[in-house]
Amino acid sequence: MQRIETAMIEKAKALLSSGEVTRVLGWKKGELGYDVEPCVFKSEESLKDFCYNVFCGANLSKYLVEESKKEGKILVFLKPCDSYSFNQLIKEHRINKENVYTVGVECQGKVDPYKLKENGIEMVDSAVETVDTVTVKGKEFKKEEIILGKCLTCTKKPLSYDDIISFNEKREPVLDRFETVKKLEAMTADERYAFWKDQLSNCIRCNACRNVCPACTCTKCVFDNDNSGIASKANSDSFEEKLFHIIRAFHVAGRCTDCGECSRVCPQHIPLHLLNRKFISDIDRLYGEYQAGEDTDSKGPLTNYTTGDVDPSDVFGGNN
Amino acid sequence: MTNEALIPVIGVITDIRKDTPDVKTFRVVTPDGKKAFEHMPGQCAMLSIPGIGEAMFSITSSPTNTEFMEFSIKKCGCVTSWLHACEVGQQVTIRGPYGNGFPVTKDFKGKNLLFIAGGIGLAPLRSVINYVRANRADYGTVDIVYGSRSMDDLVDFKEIEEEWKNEKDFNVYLTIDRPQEGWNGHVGFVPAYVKEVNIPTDRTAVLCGPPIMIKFTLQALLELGFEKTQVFTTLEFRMKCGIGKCGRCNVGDKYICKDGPVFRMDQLEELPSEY
Amino acid sequence: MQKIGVFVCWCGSNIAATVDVKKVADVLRLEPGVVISETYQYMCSENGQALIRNAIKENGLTGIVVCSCSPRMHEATFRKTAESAGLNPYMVEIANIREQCSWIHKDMDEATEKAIVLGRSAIAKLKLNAPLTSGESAVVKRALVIGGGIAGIQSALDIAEAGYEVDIVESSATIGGNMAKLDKTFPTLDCAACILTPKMVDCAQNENIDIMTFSEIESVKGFVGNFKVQIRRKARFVDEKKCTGCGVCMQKCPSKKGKNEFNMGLNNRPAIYIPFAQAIPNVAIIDPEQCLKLKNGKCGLCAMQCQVNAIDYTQKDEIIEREYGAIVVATGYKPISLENFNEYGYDTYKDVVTSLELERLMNAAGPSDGHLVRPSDHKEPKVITFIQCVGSRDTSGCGKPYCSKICCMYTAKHAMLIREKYPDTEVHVFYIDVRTPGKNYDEFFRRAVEQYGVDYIKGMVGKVYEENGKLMVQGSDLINNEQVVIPSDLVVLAAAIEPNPSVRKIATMVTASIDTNNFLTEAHAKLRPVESPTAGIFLSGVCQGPKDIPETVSQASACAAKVVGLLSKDKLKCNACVAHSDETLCTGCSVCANVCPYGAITYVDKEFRIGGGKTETRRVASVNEAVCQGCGACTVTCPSGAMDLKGFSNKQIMAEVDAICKR
Amino acid sequence: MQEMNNEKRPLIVAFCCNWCSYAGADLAGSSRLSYPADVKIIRVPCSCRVNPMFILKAFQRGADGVIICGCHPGDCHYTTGNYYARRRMSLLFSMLDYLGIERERTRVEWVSAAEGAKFSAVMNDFASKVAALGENKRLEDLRCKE
Amino acid sequence: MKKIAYKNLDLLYKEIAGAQELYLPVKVAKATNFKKYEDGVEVDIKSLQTVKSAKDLFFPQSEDMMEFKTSGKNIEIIDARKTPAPFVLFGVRGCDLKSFEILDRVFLAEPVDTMYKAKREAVTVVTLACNNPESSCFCKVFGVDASNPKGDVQATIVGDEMFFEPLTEKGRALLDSLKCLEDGDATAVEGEKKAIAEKIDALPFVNLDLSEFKGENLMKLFDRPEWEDLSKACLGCGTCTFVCPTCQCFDIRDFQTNAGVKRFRCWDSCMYSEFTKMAAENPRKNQMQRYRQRFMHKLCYFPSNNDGEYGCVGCGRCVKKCPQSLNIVKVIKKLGGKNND
Repeated sequence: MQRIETAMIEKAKALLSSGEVTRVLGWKKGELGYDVEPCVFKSEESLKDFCYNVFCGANLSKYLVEESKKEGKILVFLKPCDSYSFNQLIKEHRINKENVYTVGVECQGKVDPYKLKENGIEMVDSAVETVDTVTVKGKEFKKEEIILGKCLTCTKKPLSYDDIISFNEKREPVLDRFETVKKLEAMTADERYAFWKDQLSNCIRCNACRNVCPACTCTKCVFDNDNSGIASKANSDSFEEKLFHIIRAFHVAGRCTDCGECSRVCPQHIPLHLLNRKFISDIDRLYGEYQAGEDTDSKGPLTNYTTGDVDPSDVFGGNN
Repeated sequence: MTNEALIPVIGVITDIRKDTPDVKTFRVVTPDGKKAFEHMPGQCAMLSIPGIGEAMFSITSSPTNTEFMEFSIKKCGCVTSWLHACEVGQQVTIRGPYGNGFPVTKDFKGKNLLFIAGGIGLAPLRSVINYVRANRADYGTVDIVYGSRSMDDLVDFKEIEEEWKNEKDFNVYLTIDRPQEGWNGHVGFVPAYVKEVNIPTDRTAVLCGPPIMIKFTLQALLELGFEKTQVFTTLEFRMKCGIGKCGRCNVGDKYICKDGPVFRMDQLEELPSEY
Repeated sequence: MQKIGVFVCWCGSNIAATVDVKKVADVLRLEPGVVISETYQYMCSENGQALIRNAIKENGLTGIVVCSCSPRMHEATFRKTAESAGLNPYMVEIANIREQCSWIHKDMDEATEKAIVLGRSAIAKLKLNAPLTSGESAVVKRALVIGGGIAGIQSALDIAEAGYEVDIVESSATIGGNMAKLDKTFPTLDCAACILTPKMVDCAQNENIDIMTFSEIESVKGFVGNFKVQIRRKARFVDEKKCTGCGVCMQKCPSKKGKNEFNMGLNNRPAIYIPFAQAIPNVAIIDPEQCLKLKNGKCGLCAMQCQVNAIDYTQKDEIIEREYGAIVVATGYKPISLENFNEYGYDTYKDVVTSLELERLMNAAGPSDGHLVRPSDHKEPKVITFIQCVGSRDTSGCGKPYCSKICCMYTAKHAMLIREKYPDTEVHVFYIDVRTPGKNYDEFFRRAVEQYGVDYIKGMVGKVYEENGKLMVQGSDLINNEQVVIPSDLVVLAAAIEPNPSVRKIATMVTASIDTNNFLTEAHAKLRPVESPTAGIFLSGVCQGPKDIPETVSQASACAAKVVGLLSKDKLKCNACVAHSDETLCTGCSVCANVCPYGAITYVDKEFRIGGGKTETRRVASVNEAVCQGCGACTVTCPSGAMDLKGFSNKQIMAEVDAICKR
Repeated sequence: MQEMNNEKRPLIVAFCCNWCSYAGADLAGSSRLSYPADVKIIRVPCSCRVNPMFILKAFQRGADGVIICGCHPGDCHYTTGNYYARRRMSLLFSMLDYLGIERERTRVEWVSAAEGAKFSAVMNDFASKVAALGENKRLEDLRCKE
Repeated sequence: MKKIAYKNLDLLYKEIAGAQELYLPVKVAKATNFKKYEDGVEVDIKSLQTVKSAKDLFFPQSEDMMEFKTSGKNIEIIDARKTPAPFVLFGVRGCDLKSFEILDRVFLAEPVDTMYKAKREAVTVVTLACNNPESSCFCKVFGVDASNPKGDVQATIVGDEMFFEPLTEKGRALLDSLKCLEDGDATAVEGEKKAIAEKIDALPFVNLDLSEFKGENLMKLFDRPEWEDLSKACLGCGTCTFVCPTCQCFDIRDFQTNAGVKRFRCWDSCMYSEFTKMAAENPRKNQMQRYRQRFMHKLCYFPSNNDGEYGCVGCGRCVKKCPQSLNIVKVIKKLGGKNND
């Protein structure tokens, strides 16, 4: 899999030197192996720190909201899931596509450093990846043991690119993405309440989920806007953690591409994607399957309707 | 003083004076008619209306006024709009005093003083000017250069005309940005006027006004031969706690609410320009 | 600081009997911002309004809350009151303490407490109200009448007479509607055609009237004063301008098996036909289902015969777009389908007919040239039994819950006419009640019974069955308390009438509200009976509710008067409660435009200062206030909260929520 | 399930669209069809004006049930507003259910201007179901209840 | 020296909690944070680090200060500060303990923050040596000895036993009150400490060079061009701030209750774009400036006001928690001095 990184660097160098792009949005090596960070490279020379490996989980598309406003074209590498976010942002006029050169890159699932740690691996010098395995510090792991939750269920296919770098067929997802949602739906209301009470009580309102979310690109979020009526900074009451997450999920409903960044970045490991997936699963169930970001022109399910839509009294699935 | 400082006391607005179309001066006392606390010129206080918010304002009245405090407030945000809409008798909460204030007993003492203000920038200077008037013997000549957009936007016009101009060794120079009917005085921007008046460099200068005015006036003063160590200004910044803990007004190694808001120009140069 | 006045209305005893109005006023007086709080017996009366006006002036009020009846009743009244006292009309809020409080609660304490909460909620909202001004829009001086029956004809004539252009769009091939099919009209027994056809001719000849028959409404966009309507002119395969209505083609046409719609399908007509002799326009039309040329390309006789070359087999539907200032809906009615009433044998026996079919059977221009014969064997019936309320006043779910209103009278008419023309015919009428309010109506009915000896039997019919070539009508006679079976030759069903099925589609297009029976809803049942709640849409005739011809004509004229009143204005005030976008928050993501039913939202690139003397260009939403109707769909779809609705802002509604929940 | 005692009546916030349901409520009033005083109506132009924020805010402030009433689908005064409202509320209420909030605390009903009787019946039914659930504990803000 | 078998720790917790409130690392859902000990909680004492630091106990994320009741034009102020009951904070690691000193310098400086002070005085801190420090740990750089944290009581896990040594009067009183403890021998503890110290010395970041971070370099550091690249990926969220044991920025906010107005303070973050925003201007307009502020404050501004004491304890929470893997180590490596290469 080293091959793909080399190919990407070559591509970046070629585009920089030809002047077709002025900047490259990609990932940069960290200090501990797993702490790879998104980075804008401005010269061929700076690409020495460029990397693309199993730790490049971060979704780069949101950076383009600002980057595409700047002078000159930027090259961006998009994993399949990032490309859905990219498309959705194009649809919402948040990215100036003229200024972006997109290169799709193969992804066979990215590693979750926390899962590595649970498996006793802390620092990583190098990781060797195959389609199905990752070998770290001489220990071989099956992908499903250590990849990010969002990657376990990923069915996303690369969408239209200016260019694509891919050498292998995409892995099949290991899990059905609605499995946990269904499990929760099957619980009693009391059990569900207890589950979410525990989960959300950990929320520290750091806003990482919001700030990383490619669907949350508001100039000013309603929660930061003292005029919105629901502004809040800390969960001063358990109500506020619910308010924040319900409203946030609702605001991205029909627009969320299920990129899973919210759960990846949550410092308290709250499975926030389960909120978004509930909306997605309801949308699929009630209004027909819809994948946000699959195209750049369709009407989202919440800005659309059919006269025969189900009545709100009949939407409840699962247990009461 | 302890962090009881975060717990305010009640203040009653006993008088509201409309100075300019968007500036009103509020007189505040405690419910039993006293001054809420003593302060020095240039110091600030936190006024708040529960449910609306809390904001820092410089105390406009002089410490020598023993009866009440005054705040000249320009309508620009939530709290100020609310204050502008309220009536005499309204209670607010007040805490303070905060900040270092002007060095009236140190650097200023025995000096000739030059006050330069633009618009609402006169508010913090009014306190020190009236303090100087009350302790006239401790200071030398006082020059005041004050400008605003128009005649109507000159704060405290009445006090300036009726009292300051009649004070001994007080020279008051007023200017407005554009010519206006009924105005016989100077027309032009403050920095240019400062140069025009050609004030001797033996003054200790105090600047207050919008950032752009400060910038050009300082330049003018330097051109006239002033040293940066002779020039003071007072900064505006978003503050919350007022006691150097909440971190909001931290710039470099200074907390504006505690170490400021009054700074000498050469001190400011040692700070990152994030104010 | 706000100065709010609270005015609590007693509404005589309507409110004061269950709500302690004095206490409401006293409690609300203590709310911050309230400077005056008073009660009065009838706040909407001139004296009550004067009280409000004076209070506004004397106290310099910045807003008022009226605790009274529903805002749907008197909001406009009090807004005018406020305006006349120099207050912006939108600085008025109504707390509905009658319909939603005093009238539904019996306990005084409970009702008073609720009234106080509703008052607080109105005060909380009012504090966030901003003075609003409505924009203005021009009025297109032309009206559209949908439906060419007597209602549409009368409305169109009156509007045209007042000097405005008006288009009639009729879905069938001629105007005239149901009335054209009638024989005689009650209670005067004059011939329907004699009084209707002159009006039809007037329409055709009036320069201000443009008749579009065989046409349907395709889409309606816009708003009061500025509707843009697409009209589908269906292909009739005959050039309307060329055809002289000579009728030669009809005689030559070899395909003569089309059901004659005008005669309720009781006889046949050729594939090319003129609906009836006095049709307007008097122009032929080809039924493509019947026409050999159109079906298999072989024939073309009519084209050969036509002296003016009016036949055009290649004609296609055409869509035209026109602008109107007002729209009259006059879509009329049709008898209900009788499939739910098998007990009467309508589908089984040819000699069970509906009243409208009977009209044709008795009409001189009908299938039997006015000679009353029964459809099965064309013999004169000797015993005729009428069954009333077939599908009317029916709460079983098979029919309609309402009274169709016209059946009692037309049945009396039929009975009378039959007895007059065929005195040896026995006539029985099964009825539930006979309802004959109206000028000369009851006299008319009594003549049928007393003078013409019609046998009225109070009771319902259980079933109709055939026995020995007779139709046996089995029913109960409630007065004699016995079962009766009447062997009849002809059975006539007074089928209920229902709104034309097309009305639902039209109502959706013009955004008029419609009730559960598909009758269009009037803006006010008593005070605004000819207007729809949607501005610029007016209701004429049975589409609003069952009515007879005189009523229909009066309503049509009333409707025309309203239309003329609207068209006579050069400018209209727009809705002031419109959406607006806070451009500092808007990201230009376009979701709001997706849900706007009026296409009121567009996007513009705008420059913004971003501090430090820099600017940036951003795409932001912009609302066309003349087009926005203020539904608020955009406000909820906007994630950043940039879109808000004036008069119903997020903050206002949340303030109401807060006030209601405070306890 | 705890019964509400008399001092603590359930509080129900009803958002009614101006054209149908608010008029339906008026008709219930003019027909003297009673329903509990616990129901307090907020008039909105259309059911599509109801923002999930309002609903959560109502619960935060102490409401025990929230009901949204609009024109029957197809009869919206603004043509399509209630279709959007229907989707939004379907998803929102399903989400609240997913979080373990009692289903009976939220409801959407289509009430036309002619359905005064329905309005009254719906409110009676909703109020009694909410009362049976007892106080709203799962979406409460304790600060508002002190 | 006292000790208890590891498997009997629950007895200890119960005994402490029987006398006063006990706070210790508790796992709820998938995250471990300091929470109150109650029956049935899942204590996660071995977890090296809680997500939120122990500062939460003295400077909680949200804390009521006062209430206001208004009627007409009048306002009534009601003090809402609560006097805390004595409590035990159990399982504090060396880095978090060090952070208390740093917070003390802020909150106990004149004018003293009474809300903070009351809680600091009410606490008995039981520290716990770090048996298994992680690669993200660099507390040693800031003078913390994670093998020997000096709280009121020092606890050390050795094998299947936990040893306790009182270091203050408060600590002694706590230990004396506990009946479930038995006497223990110090030798094993010394050995463990030594072993830990060796592990720490082998960590990757223990030799970070901080020599450039000093008051006189303030403007020079401020103007370094590297900030642009360092902050590029910053999302402007508050994760680093909220997991940081030394960050102490707060906001004061009002909440309208049904009865009046509650004024509370809550954590704020200098990383938030709204942090310094005023009506018309924002002195820190872009994320680079906000990012720089946070690290300059910890590494330069704070020490220059506090006798060279850094505003960082090297706990490594930001290293582990930053969504985009930005962190203070990367800043120190770039700007701290020559020896970082």
